[in-house]
Amino acid sequence: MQAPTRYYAFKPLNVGRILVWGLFALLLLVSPRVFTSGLSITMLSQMGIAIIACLSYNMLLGQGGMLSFGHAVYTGLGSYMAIHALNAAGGGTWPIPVSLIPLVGGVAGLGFAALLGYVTTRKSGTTFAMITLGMAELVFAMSLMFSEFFGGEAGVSANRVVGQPFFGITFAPAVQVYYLIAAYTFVAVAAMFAFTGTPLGRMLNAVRDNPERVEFIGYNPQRVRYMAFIIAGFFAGISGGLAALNFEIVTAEVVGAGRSGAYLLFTFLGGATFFFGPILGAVLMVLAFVLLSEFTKAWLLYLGLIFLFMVMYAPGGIASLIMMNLRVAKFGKLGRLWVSYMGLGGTALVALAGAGAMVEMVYHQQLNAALGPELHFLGATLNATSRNSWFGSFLVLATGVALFELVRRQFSRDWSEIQEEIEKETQRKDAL
Amino acid sequence: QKGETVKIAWIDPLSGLMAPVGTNQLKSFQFFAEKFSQSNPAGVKFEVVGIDNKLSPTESLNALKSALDQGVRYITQGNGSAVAGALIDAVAKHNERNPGKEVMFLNHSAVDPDFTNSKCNYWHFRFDADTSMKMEAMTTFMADKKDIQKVYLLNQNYSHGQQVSRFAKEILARKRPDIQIVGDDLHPLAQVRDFSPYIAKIKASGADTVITGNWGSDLSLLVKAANEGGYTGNFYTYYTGVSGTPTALGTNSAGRVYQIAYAHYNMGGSMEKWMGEFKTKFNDDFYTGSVIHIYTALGEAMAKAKSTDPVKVAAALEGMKFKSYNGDVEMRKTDHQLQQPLYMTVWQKADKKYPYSPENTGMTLAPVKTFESYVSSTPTSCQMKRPG
Amino acid sequence: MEFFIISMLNGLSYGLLLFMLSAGLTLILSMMGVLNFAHASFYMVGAYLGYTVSGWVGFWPALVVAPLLVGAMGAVFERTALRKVHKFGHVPELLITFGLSYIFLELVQLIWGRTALEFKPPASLQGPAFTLVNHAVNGLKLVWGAAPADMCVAADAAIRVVCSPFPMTRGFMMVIALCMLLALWLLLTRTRIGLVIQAALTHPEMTEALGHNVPRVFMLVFGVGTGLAGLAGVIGGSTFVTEPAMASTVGSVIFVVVVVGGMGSLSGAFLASVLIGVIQTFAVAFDYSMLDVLSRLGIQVTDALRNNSAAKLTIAQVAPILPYLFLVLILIFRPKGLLGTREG
Amino acid sequence: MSATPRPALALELRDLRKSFGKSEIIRGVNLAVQAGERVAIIGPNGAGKSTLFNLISGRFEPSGGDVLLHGQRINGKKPFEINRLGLSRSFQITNIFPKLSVFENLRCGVLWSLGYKYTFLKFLVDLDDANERAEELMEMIKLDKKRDVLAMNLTYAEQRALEIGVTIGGGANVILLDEPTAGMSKSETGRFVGLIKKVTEGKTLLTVEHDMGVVFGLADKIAVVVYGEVIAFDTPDAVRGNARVQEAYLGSSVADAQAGGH
Amino acid sequence: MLQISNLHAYYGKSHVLHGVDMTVNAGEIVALLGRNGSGRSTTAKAIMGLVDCQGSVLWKGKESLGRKAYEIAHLGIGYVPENRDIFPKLTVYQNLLLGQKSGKKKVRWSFDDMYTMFPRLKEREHTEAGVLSGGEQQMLTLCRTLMGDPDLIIIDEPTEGLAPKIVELVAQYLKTLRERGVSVLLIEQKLTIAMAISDRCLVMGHGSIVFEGTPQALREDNHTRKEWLEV
Ligand SMILES: Nc1ncnc2c1ncn2[C@@H]1O[C@H](COP(=O)(O)OP(=O)(O)OP(=O)(O)O)[C@@H](O)[C@H]1O
Ligand SMILES: Nc1ncnc2c1ncn2[C@@H]1O[C@H](COP(=O)(O)OP(=O)(O)OP(=O)(O)O)[C@@H](O)[C@H]1O
Ligand SMILES: CC(C)C[C@H](N)C(=O)O
Ligand SMILES: [Mg+2]
Ligand SMILES: [Mg+2]
Repeated sequence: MQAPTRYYAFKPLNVGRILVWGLFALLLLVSPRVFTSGLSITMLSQMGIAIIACLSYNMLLGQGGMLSFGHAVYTGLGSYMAIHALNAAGGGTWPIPVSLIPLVGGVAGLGFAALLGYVTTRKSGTTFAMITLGMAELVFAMSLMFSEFFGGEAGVSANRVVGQPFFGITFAPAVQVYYLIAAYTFVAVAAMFAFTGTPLGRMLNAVRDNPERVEFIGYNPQRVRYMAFIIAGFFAGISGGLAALNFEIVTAEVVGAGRSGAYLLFTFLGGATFFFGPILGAVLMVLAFVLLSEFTKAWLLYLGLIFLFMVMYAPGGIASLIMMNLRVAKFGKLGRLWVSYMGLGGTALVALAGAGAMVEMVYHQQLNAALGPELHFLGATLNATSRNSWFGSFLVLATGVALFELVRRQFSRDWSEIQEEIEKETQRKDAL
Repeated sequence: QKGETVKIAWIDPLSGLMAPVGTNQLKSFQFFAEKFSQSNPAGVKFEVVGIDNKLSPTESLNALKSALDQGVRYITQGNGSAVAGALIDAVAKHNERNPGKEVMFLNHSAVDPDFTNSKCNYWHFRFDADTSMKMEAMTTFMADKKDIQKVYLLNQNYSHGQQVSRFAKEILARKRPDIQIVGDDLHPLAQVRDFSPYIAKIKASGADTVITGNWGSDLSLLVKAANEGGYTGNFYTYYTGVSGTPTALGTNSAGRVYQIAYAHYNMGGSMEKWMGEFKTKFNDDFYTGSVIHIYTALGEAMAKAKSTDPVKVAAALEGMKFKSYNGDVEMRKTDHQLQQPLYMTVWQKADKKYPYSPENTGMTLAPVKTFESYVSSTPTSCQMKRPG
Repeated sequence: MEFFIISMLNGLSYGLLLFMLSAGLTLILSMMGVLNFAHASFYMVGAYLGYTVSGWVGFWPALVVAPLLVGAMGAVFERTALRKVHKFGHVPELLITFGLSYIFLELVQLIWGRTALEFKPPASLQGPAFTLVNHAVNGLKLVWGAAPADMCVAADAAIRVVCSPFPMTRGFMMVIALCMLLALWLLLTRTRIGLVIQAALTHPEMTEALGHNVPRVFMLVFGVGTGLAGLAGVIGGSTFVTEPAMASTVGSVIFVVVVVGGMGSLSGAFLASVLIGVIQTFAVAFDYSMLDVLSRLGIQVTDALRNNSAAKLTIAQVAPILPYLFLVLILIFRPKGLLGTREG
Repeated sequence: MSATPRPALALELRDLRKSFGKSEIIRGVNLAVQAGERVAIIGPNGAGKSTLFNLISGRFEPSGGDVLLHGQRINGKKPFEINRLGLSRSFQITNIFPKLSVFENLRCGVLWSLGYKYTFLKFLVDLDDANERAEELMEMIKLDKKRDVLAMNLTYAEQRALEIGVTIGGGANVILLDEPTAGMSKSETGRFVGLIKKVTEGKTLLTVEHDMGVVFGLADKIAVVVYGEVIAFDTPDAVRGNARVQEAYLGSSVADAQAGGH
Repeated sequence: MLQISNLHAYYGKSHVLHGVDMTVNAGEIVALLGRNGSGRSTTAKAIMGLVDCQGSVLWKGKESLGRKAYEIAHLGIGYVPENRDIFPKLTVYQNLLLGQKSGKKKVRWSFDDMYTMFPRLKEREHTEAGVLSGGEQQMLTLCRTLMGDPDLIIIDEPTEGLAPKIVELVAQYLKTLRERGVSVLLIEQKLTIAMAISDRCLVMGHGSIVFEGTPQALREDNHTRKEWLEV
C-alpha cells in the first residue's frame, strides 16, 4: 500500500518552532542585561540550573510516570563530583577546563543513576516511589557520616577561578558563569526535548500508560524505565555540576529530601503533562525560595496555600492553564474573556491584599515586634496592634472576596459557553 | 562617620529546625541595635536586615548576594558551622574579586575552632568562644571534681558534636588521665525521638558523668529520657540555656546539669536590666550575649577608625581591647578570636541570689565558677593573610 | 539482663508509638490509596491541641477531645479539598497533603510559637510503672512503682546495684496502641465498611450504584485516620516533646513502617513498627564498626583506613538510619512488604 | 521473519499444565497448530481459554509441560522475549495506551520489529518505515479519520479495533486474539470478522470466541476446551456434530448462530 | 413504574442523549436495542445518576433525577454495568456481600439462590474476583446486583462473553426475575435473545428512541431493522 501524502511528518520548516527556540535563546542572552544586580544574576543562574533539574525530573514523572522522591540524589552527587573535579583542576592534578566541569557532574549523575536505578526501576508505582524515598534518606544520612567525600556538614568548597583565562574568561564574575549556565541550559533543554521524539521517549510514555501491554509488543518495561532513569540522571548531574560552579560550595543539603521534594512540587506546579511546564516550575522555584522568603516571613504559609489551591483548581499546572487559553485564542475567542480576566485579577489582588495584610500583621507581631507595632505592607503602613488596621484589612479582604465571586460566576459561565462552542466547531470540522 | 547608618545583614534561620533560636537571636539583634544606636562612641545608627537562610549554606549565599545588593557591608551569622564556613569562603572570594566593596563577617555563635585556626580569614571575627576554649574551661572545672570517674560522651554526629567529643578526649587525657571514657557515641542530628536506648547504654556503662554538645530537642529529649530512665549522673553541656531546653529540663534535673558559656542568666549590672527589658518586651529570654560584644566592638572600632568602611574597621578591630558585660575582652589579632571569660553554671532553683528564670521555669543557671580569659584561651595555628 | 529487658521494653514501646502513628496512615493508604504526607502534621496538631485542651479541662478529657478535633479537621479537609482532587489521581492527592503540611506547620508556629512546649502527662502517669532492681548479689527483682531509695544503694560499695525504672507514660502508650490495633482490626474485618472502602477505591461509581454512600465513607475514613494520628499526638507529645519539628522527625519513618509492613496491611504495620522499634533500640547498644570486624579477623589495618569515617562508623551510629536500609532491602527482595498481599 | 525454513508446526503445546494454588486450571493440554492455520478455541466460561493464552504469551509460567513456538521451547520466557520470536496477542479486556493517540499506539506496536529497540539517537519523525507501516495499519483498521485522537477517547468498538491493530503491528506470524468481537453488535461483528481475516492473511491465528457466527466464519479448525482439557480439536463441521461439545458448551444456540446468518 | 421524559445527557461538553422518552412498567422486560455508540449505556447511567443530565426521570412517581447514585440504588433500582466493574481485590463472596444493602430486612434473594443459579461461583467463592474468567465475572456482576434486591434491574449487555449455553441460562433467569416481580431493562446486542424474552423492544439511534413496540412488531419492521440495527 502506498501513502501518497506523508502527512505524519512534521512540516520541514516549522516556523513556529524556530521562533520559540529563537525566543528562548534570546531570553537567555538578554536577561542579565535587564536584571543586572548581583542577586538577580545569581537567581538567573539558579533558574537555568533548576530548569535542567526539573526537566530531567519530568522525564521520570511526566513522561515515565515514575514518582521519584529522590531526584536530588543525582543532582547532588553530580555536584559533589563536579566540585571534587574543580578542586582537582585547581590543585593541578587534573587539567580539565572549568567549562567542562558540568559534564563531570553529568557523567557522575549518569553513573549513580545506572547504579542505584538498577534496583529502583525494577519496580514501579508506589513501590518505586518508596524505594527512591529510602535511597534518598540513606544517601543523605551517609553524606553526614562519610566526611571524606562529602565534607561533613561543612561541605566541600572550591574556587572556580582556575587556570589561564580563556579570551579573558576567568569565570570570576558571576555573569560569565551565568552565560556558561545559559549555554548548558539551552543545549540540555534542546536535547531533552529531542528525547521526547525518539523511540525510547515514546516507549517511555507507553510504559507510563500501560506497562503490561508494552511487554507484549516486544519491549521490556523495566529496561525502558532504567534507560530513561539513566538519561534523566545524566541531565540531573549536569544541573548539579553547574550548581557546584555557581556556588563554589557543595553541602549535604543538595542530596536532601527537601531538595527532592522541591523538584517534585515545582515540576508539578509548572505542569508535568507539557514539556515546557517544568521550565515554568523551575523559574517559580527559584523565585519562591530566594525572593518570596525575603519579601515575607510568611512565605512557607503562602507556598503551602499556593500548592493547595493550584492542585485543587489547576491540577495540570500552570502549563495546562496556558494551553487552555491558547486553545481559546486559537479559536479567536480570547477577546471575550479578557475583561473577565482583568476583573478576576483585580478582585483577586484586592482580596489577597486584605488577606496578606492580616497574615503579615500576625507574623509581625510574632517575629518583629522589636521594631514596634508598625509595619509596611504594599506601601501602606499598618499597625499590628491597632483595631483599625485589622478591621480595614478585613474589610478589604471581604470586599475582594465578594467581588471576586461575582466576577468568577460570570467568568465560568463565559468559559463553559466558549468551551461548548469550540467543541461544536471541532465536531463540525471532524464531520467534514 | 557620625550619624551614618550601619546596616548589618543578619543571615540566619527563621524557618526549619533552628527557627526558634534564629527568631530569638534576630530579636536580640534588633533590640540591641536600638539600644546601641542611642549611644555608641562612633555615633552611628545600627540597622539590622534580617534574612532567612533556612539553615542552608547555598541559601545563605543567596542571602549574601541580596544583602550586597542592598549596600550592606557587615554581615552576621552564627547558627550552624556549615553555614559559617560557606559564608567565610564566600566573603573572602567576594572581597578578593570586588576590591572597594569589602564585607566583614561578624560571627556571633558558630563555634568550629577551624575558623580561627586552619581556615582563619582576615574578614571573619568571632565573638563566641570556640569549642576548644569551652572544653578547656569545662575540663578545668571537672579536673577538681574528684568524684568524676567514668565519663560518657554523647554527641550529635556533625562537626560540632564530633569536635566536642574529640576535644573532651584530648583534654581530659591531659588533665585527668585517671578518668575513664566509658563511651563515645554520635547520633544523627535532630533525628532521634527516643533517647532511652542511649540512657540504657549509659547506665550499663556505669558512667557518672555525661559530656554532650547537644542542643535543642536533642538535649532536652536526652535529659528527659535520663530522668525517666532513672539515670542519676551529671551532664556537662554547651547549650542548656538555649530556646526550648529550659522548659524541657523542668525542675527534675536540679543540680545535675552544667553549662559552659561566655555568659549566663545572672550576670547582674546592665545585663540584668537588659534581660529584664527583653523579657517584658518579647516574653522571651536573651541568651546570645555575643550580640552585645558585636555592637560594642563595632562602635569602638568605628570610632577608632573614624570610618564605617569595613577595611578600616577591620584593621581597627584587630587586636582591640574593650570592656563588655563580662569584663575586659580582647579581639586577638592573630586569629580574630575574642578572648573572654567563661562561666560554669548549674541548673537549679531560682532564688534571691540568682533570680532570673528562663522560660518561666522557676529554675535558673547559677554560676559556680568563672574562668578568666587566660584559662580558657587556646593556642592558634592561624597564619592570617592580611590584604595589601 | 536488666539492660536487655529495659531495652526490649524501650524498643517495644517506641515501636508501638510508631504503630499508633502508622495505623492511621495505613488505614488511609489502604482504604483510600492516599499517601497522606500531612499525617505527621496531624500528629503534631494533636499534640498541640492536646496541650491546650488539657490546660482547660485536664489531661484525660483532652485525650478524648483533641483526637476528635483533629479527626474533625481531617474530615473537613477531606470534604473541602481532598475530595476535589481525588479524580485527578494519586499524585495530586499526595501533593495537596504536602501543601497542607506546610500550612499546618506555619499555623502551629503562629498559634503556639516556635519553641517547645511543656506538655506534662498527668500526675497519675508520672513516675515509673515499675522498677527493675539488679543487685549484683541478690539478682534481679521487679518492684511495682518506684523502688524505695534504699533499695537502689547497696550498703557495700563493692556491690553494684542498678535501678531501672520503666516510666508509666510508656506503659500507657503501649496499652493504647494495643487497644488501637484491636479496634482497627475489628473495624476492618468485622464491619462492611472496610469492604465498601476497598471497593470504592477502584470502582467508586459502581459502589455508589450498589447503594453505598461513598463520599461519606471516605470522609469518615480520613477522619478516623487523622483522629488516630491526633491520639498518637496527645500521647507522643506528652511522653516526648511537643515542638514544631516533631512532625518532620517522625514523618518519613512512618512511611517506612507502612511500606515495610506491606502497604495497607494493618498487621504488617504492627509487625514492622515493633521490629523497627526494637532493632533501632538494640542497634544503639552495638559499638562494632568495620575496623573492629577487621581487627577481629586479624587483618592489619593501615592508619589511613583507621581514620576513614566509613570504616570507623559503628552500628550504634547508623541505628537511626537502619529503617531506611531496611526499607530499601525489603522493597528489593520482597516488594509486597512483610505481610502485604499486593505490590505497589 | 527469518530465512531459515521453519518447521511446519507454528505452535505446539505438550501436556501443558497450570495450577493456581491448589486448583489446577489447565490439565495437560496438547495442541499442534500448523503454520497458516486459523484455530478457534471455544469452551465454557472459566474453562481456561484465556489462561491458555496467558501461558503461551508468557504472562504466566506453566506449572508443567512445554510450549513450542516454531519448534523452539519458550516456557518461562518473558512476554517481550516471546513477542520478539514472532508471537503477538490481544486481550479480552481492552489493553492499549490510553494517553497516546491512535497513530502513536500503532507506531509503538511496530517499533521493535523494525529494529528500533531502545534507541534515543533517532527521531521518530525520521523513521519512514515505521511511520508508513503505522499509517497502513491505521487504514486497515479504518481509524485513519481518528489519527490524532487519544485512545481513551475512542468508542468501544474503535478501541477493540485499535487493540487488534497494535497486536498485528509488530509483524508477528502467530497471532492470539482473545474474544476480539465481544461487546459488538452483529453488524459490527460482521465487519470485524472481515477485518481480522484480512489482517491475518497468511499468518497463524488463534482466537477465543463465544460468538458461534464468528467461530464458524473464521476458523479452519476448532479446539474445544472444557475444564482445562481439550476435548475436541477438529474441523468446524466435525465439532458441531460432536455430542460432547453440544452437551458441554453449545446448547441449542448453534441454531441461532446459523439463523443469524453470516 | 419508571418514566423517562426528554432526557438529555452530556459527557463533559459532548451531548450524547437528545431527549429520550421511555417507560418501564412493573413486571416487564423491556429490551433496549441499538448500534454501538447509540447511547444505550448512557441512558442506563443517566437513570442511575452517574452522568450529567437534564430532563425528568420519574421512579414510582417521584423525581429521581439529580439524586446521588446511592440514593437511587436505595430507592430500588439495580444496575449491572457493561464493563463488569467487579471489585478485583475482593473475593467473590465479598463482592456479593457488597451487593446487599444495609438495613434491609426482607429480601428476595439469598447467597444460595445465587450459587444455585451459577454453581461456578460457589466453586470460586473465596477467590479474588479479579482473576475470574471473563464469563465468571459477568455472572458475578449480575448476582451482585440481585443481592441488593432491586425492583427494577438495568442490565447492560449481560451475555457478552458468555458461552452459548450460559447465555440461554441467563435468558432463563431474566424470565425468573420477571416472575418474582422484578422489572428488567435489558440492553442487548444479541437480537435473537432480546427479542425472545422481552415484552417490549425499544430501539435507540443517535441518542433518542426511534422505535417502540413488541418484538413481533420489530421483527416485521424491516425498515427500522435495516436503518438502526444492521448494516
Ligand atoms: N491468577 C489466577 N489465580 C487464580 N485463579 C485464576 C487465575 N487466573 C485465572 N484463574 C481461574 O482460572 C479459570 C480459567 O480462567 P480463564 O480466564 O482462562 O477462563 P476462560 O476460559 O477464558 O473463560 P471466559 O470465556 O469466561 O473468559 C477461572 O476459573 C479463573 O477463576
Ligand atoms: N466517558 C465518555 N466520555 C465521552 N464520550 C463518551 C463516554 N462514554 C460514551 N461516550 C460516547 O457517547 C456515545 C454513546 O455511548 P454509549 O456507551 O451510551 O453507547 P452504547 O449504545 O451503549 O454503545 P456500546 O454498544 O458501544 O456499548 C458514544 O458516541 C460514545 O463515544
Ligand atoms: C546556637 C547553637 C545552638 C548552634 C551551634 N552554634 C551550632 O554549631 O550549630
Ligand atoms: Mg477469557
Ligand atoms: Mg453500551
